[in-house]
Amino acid sequence: MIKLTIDNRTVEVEKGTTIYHAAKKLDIDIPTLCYMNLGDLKIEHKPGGCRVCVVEVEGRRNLAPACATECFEGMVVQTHSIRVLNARKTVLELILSDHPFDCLICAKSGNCDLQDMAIKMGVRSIPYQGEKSTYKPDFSPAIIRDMDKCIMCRRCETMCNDFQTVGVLSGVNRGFEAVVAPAFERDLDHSECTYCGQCVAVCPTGALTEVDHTTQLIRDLADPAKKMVVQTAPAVRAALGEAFEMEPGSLVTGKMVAALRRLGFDYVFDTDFAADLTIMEEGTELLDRLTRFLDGDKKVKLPMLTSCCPGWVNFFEYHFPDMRDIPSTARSPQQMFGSIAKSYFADQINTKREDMVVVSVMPCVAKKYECTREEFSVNGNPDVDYSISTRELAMLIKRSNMDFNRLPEEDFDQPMGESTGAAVIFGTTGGVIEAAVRSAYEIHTGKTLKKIDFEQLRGIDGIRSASVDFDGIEINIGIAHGLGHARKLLEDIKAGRSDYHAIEIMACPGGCVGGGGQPLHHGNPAIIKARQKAIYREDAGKPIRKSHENPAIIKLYEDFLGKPMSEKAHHLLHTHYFDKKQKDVLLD
Amino acid sequence: MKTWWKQILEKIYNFSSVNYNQMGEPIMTKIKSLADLKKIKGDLQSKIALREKSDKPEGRVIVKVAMATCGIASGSKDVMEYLVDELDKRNIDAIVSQTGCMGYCYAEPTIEVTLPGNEPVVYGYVDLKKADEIIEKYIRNQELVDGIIPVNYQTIEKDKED
Amino acid sequence: MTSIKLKLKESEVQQLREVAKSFNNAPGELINVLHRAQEIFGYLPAEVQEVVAQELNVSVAKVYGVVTFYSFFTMLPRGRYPISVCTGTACYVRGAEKVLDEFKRILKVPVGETTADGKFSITCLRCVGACGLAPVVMVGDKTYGRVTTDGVKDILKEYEEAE
Amino acid sequence: MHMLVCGGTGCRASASDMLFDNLKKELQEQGLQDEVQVVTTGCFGFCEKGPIVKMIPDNTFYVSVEPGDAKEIVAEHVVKGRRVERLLYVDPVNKKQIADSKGMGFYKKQIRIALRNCGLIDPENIYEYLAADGYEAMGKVLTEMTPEDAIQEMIDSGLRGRGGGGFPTGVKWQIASKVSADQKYVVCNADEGDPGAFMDRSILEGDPHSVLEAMVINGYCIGATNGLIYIRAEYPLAINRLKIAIKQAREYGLLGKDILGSGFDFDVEIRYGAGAFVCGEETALIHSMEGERGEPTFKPPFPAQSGYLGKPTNVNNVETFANVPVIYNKCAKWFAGIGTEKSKGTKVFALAGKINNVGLIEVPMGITLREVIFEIGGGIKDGKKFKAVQTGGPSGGCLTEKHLDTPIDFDNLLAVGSMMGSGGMIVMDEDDCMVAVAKFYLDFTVEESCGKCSPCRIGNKRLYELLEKITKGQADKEDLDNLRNLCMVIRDTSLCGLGQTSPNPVLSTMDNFMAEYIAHVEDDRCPSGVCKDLIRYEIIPENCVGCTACARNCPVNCIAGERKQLHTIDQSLCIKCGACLEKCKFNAVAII
Repeated sequence: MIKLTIDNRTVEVEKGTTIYHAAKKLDIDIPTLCYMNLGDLKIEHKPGGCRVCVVEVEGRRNLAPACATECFEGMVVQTHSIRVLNARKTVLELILSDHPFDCLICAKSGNCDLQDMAIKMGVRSIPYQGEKSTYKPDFSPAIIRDMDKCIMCRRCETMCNDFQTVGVLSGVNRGFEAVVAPAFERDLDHSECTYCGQCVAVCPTGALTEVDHTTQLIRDLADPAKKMVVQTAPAVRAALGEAFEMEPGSLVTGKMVAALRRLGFDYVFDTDFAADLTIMEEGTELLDRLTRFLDGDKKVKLPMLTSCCPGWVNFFEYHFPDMRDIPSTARSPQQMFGSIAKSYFADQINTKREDMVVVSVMPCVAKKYECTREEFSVNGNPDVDYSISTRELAMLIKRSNMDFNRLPEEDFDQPMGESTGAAVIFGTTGGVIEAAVRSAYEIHTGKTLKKIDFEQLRGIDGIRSASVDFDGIEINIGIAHGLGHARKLLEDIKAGRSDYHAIEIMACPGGCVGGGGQPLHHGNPAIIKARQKAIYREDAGKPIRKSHENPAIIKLYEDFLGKPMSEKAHHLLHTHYFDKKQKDVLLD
Repeated sequence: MKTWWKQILEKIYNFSSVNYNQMGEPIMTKIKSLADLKKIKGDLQSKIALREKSDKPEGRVIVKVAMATCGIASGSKDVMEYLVDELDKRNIDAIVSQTGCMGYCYAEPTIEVTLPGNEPVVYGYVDLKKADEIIEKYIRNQELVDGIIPVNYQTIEKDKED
Repeated sequence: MTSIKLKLKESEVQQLREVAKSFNNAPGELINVLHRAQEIFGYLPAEVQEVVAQELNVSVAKVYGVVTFYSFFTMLPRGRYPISVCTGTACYVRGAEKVLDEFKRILKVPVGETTADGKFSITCLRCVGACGLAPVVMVGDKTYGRVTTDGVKDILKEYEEAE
Repeated sequence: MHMLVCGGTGCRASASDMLFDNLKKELQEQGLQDEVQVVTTGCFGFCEKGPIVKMIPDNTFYVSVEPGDAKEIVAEHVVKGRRVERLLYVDPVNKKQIADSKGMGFYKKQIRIALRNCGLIDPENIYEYLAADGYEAMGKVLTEMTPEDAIQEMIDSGLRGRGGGGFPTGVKWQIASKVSADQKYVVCNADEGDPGAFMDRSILEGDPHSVLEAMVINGYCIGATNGLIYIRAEYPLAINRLKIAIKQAREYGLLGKDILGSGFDFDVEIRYGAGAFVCGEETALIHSMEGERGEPTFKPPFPAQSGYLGKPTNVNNVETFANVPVIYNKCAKWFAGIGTEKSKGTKVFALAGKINNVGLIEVPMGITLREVIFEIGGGIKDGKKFKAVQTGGPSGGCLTEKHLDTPIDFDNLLAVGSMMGSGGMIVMDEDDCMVAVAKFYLDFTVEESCGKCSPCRIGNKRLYELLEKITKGQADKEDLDNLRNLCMVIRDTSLCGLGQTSPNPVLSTMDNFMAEYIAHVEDDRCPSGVCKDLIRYEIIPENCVGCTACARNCPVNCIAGERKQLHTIDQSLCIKCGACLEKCKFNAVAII
């Protein structure tokens, strides 16, 4: 242990601790714009670049960055001496001198680390005026890059390269011209971007934001000719409350439904319904592949990989196109929902699909892209018209003058609001595979599970594995969240080192609870874990906790689809994947 | 450069242990110990002393051309080639070799001429005309010509033990 | 930065592959590979960077990030006679700026660009270490020392006549 | 007999031409013109005592010789063989007259250690290096010393890194030697980026083997078997000579397996830089060698603990390495006997700018700027007045008249607001505007900043913009305060050495030439007549003869006037290129 003094108070820390963390122990919050530590998720970003966290260390010539400087015995630190405050404020003024002053109309206003810092430091004027960096804004189907607002914290680069291993973003140019950009400063939709949105989730300013669909939504809601249908993903209910000053991990399912109804949706449904449907299809596919594999069919490929995460789908289409026959062909819950809503349900309410608008509320920005994929439309009419993020929903609720906290708890509409606990846990890493195991086990063995909770599949480690006894047959299950972890599993499969039968993959840390469309965690990993807990709480409280027992789903098959993997199901609920790897350089 | 290399080696060292391959490059033998190294050094030093004497008792003329970037940029390569050719043509027994920067960047190209029994003299701003003058006046007749650069440094003394 | 669209020939792609292979396709050799690639093509168009990325198994964004970091690498083809004016300190205090201005004035192109006929391009470089000859100008591999504004015309003439 | 008359600019300014003519005339009168030859030479580098006459072969050295002294020299020295005592150099210390130039302290001002072989041996010929004690130090260390002893010797020598930081080399080696690792690396930093410094290039071009030899020694000391030389791609000749040297050393078994039968293996590879000044910083250099953007990272961990590929790595500069073999050949005590208390040995400087003897010099630490500039460098070009000397490149500061007698070493330069840096020394005269000079350096820093940390990325840009405002006469006094505050903050908060030192050119010029800043800000005037926006060219009617030279050379045709008539400049069109001033032979164009 090391003893040091910070702001005249003594603290004892372990060797290797930085000043930043030592100060935290004394409840001294040293401001920073670039440092990010996502604890259990094993993501630490420590470039020492913003220089806002500088402190004075006795005996040192210059100021020290608290985030990177390790404590030593007898160290004497001042975190708010005149020298420090002046330097910190000047550095901030410099950053602001190269930043647009359009705070009032910025998408991040009120939720911006840079803005908060300017308020905290009491910046009232910018003495250093000069050239500002300007870049062409980049509008992709999911993410908007406005690099004029980039402060070079480079958190996005770490997420994109180190955590996701997608490698779309890199620091380019140098000096004043330095910025984070895709190759050749092309737009994101000309890159291999998976739209996972983790860059958006960690951006401290308005440089990276999601594409906004709220204006479109308000316009559609006001159109009496349109039947408005909304679906909400499981992870949304575990995070939406944060936008209304509730504790992280508050479950707001009922209030959310009430709010959506008040916004003017005709039908407030649940994506969970489609998640149960996904389990029916994907679970059946898994059992089918497993049985054939165990029977010695050499054509069957295992492990089977889940396919509900659009960021993940993009990832293997770009990086492992030759393995695109391994993932399940089942569409994601969002798309299954859209497909059923605009066929089965549209028939029920006698509405043409053109007159129905299906909106999804997702913890995700990649979903915005997913619903624009051509294969998910009929005659140019998309199954899901557009997707808004949890953040956008919160904004809409505020804009509509509702006091969210005082809204009553209401129930989803029927039939597509009916769901089970198995569907809810889709919102966290390990949830999809747990839901699949619950159903697959019972369907395969014909026995009822004694214990529904598969604790061995839960947790927060990047790669987890477990074996489940299917009545004498050991099924090996792998779980990865974060595309970097997924890459490792894929490389193992490619090299023939993998003995998994099924693998669940989610692109975002913690799964959808940590999605790119969720309220910003501002670098606090405890928030993601709290949401995860809330999800399991919701599951535990559900009367039905196995997808195949969902009565609305049973009815759907009876009335409409026939049975899982039927031709109709295949047509409406399954898909195929593309090789998006950049073709070899143009040849003559 | 290859021919120079060979020419210089043959002319300077006449080294019994050096054999040449078909490309005219010397075939090296590895030095196996410190004692070996010292022996070779002694050998080389006496050979250098010898080659500077040539077969004349008073010795040979030695010309070094500073061939670093600034020298070459100012034309020292042409000067060196000129000196090699002309000294040969004019039947002057001399060794011309290249060396690094002498430090007189302002006066490139620079060459150092050592006449037998004399202190080395450095000439600056040596173009072909100057080179010709140096050959004719200084090397042939020991007449100093304009453009001398006074040497103004000392080198480290040789170790006394050696 | 924009780059000129270029279609690579199969043989050129093969050449790049061999370069990468000679460095064991190791990501750590990126800069060495780029040096060789620039020697071959004269510059580093996007397509070349894409092949390099593929061969070394690094992201194209990273290759581009490296290319744009180092001033030695260029994505624009240079003129047939690339003019580099040294703007190191020694040259600066001996009038390099005036020499540079003179080149710009006569060729009517700014620094970093190539004349319309593709003949000359102007770049600045930082000290070639020939400070004794300041101000220094390089055209291709040839170094000109003690250049004056009057001398600029003569240098250009040498190359005008070469064609 | 020969008489060498200094024809350098300094001596010429004190009428050495006339002296030359007089000497010739006197010899002719005596009929000795065929026996005694009078020759003009380049600058002796002793302009303060010019004009200088040196007699050959007896090496008599006459100083401050006036044209009128010709008669006496010929009559006494040439005819009678007696020295003219009153013209001899008087040693400033013991007040004794010194006749033979070899005995003059002046010749001892330069000691060549790092440059010992440069200009003496053929760098492409290993034999010449071997004959000059080459690889003997390596042999001695590898076969007769333990790594611990060898490191101790290095520590005792007091050698400090010559790349700029001045960290004790032996200590650096010791740190790396104490970290246990399966692999370690020795890196030679040859990415010389300081504009105006070229000693590393010269050493590699003139004596590449000395660097290889030192790298093997370094490797043996810390237990590394791999060496990497990171060299600027803009140095083709140095690269070529290095390659030749590596090949030769391998062929002789001086690199490779079991060197000199010691059982120690070591080999060297070349890596190329690609034009980024910041890669002189060791962490940035290491990232660059790993194929990454050359962005520095926070230290600690130091490269000696975790460097190239995460392994302990010693990064030393070319000049540092060039000193190493000599230290083992001659012993640490000998080396420590040269220089000052805390800075041992010599330092190579690249003298450039408005100085007569532009070139490389190597002087013992502790020499004064005055000795370097006026005695070795031969004084200011064209007889102008000395104004400032910039040391340490973009990281250094501008020193003035009052610093001329400060002994040069690492700590003294730091104390007066400059830096040793890699040894660039740019001399400026009265025609240089110090605000413009500061702006020049900031322009460099802005271009070379890697952009990783905010103060350097944005701060230096703003510094540059403030300086631009000043040179355009658009700044007010508040800007000067902001300028200073910004300098302090950039220095205090930047991530690496580049940013931490980038304000030095501004701070030192503000400290030493505040009046110039004030003149720009308050009077909208550039006292040196450099800043284009604050000057105008005008024709002085009294001097103009109407020769039309200015009008003919004006690139924008803004000068009007008939032949033999007074010319005038149209200020609205003038681009202030100064061509008219250069061309006018009648002093009729002036900067106002």
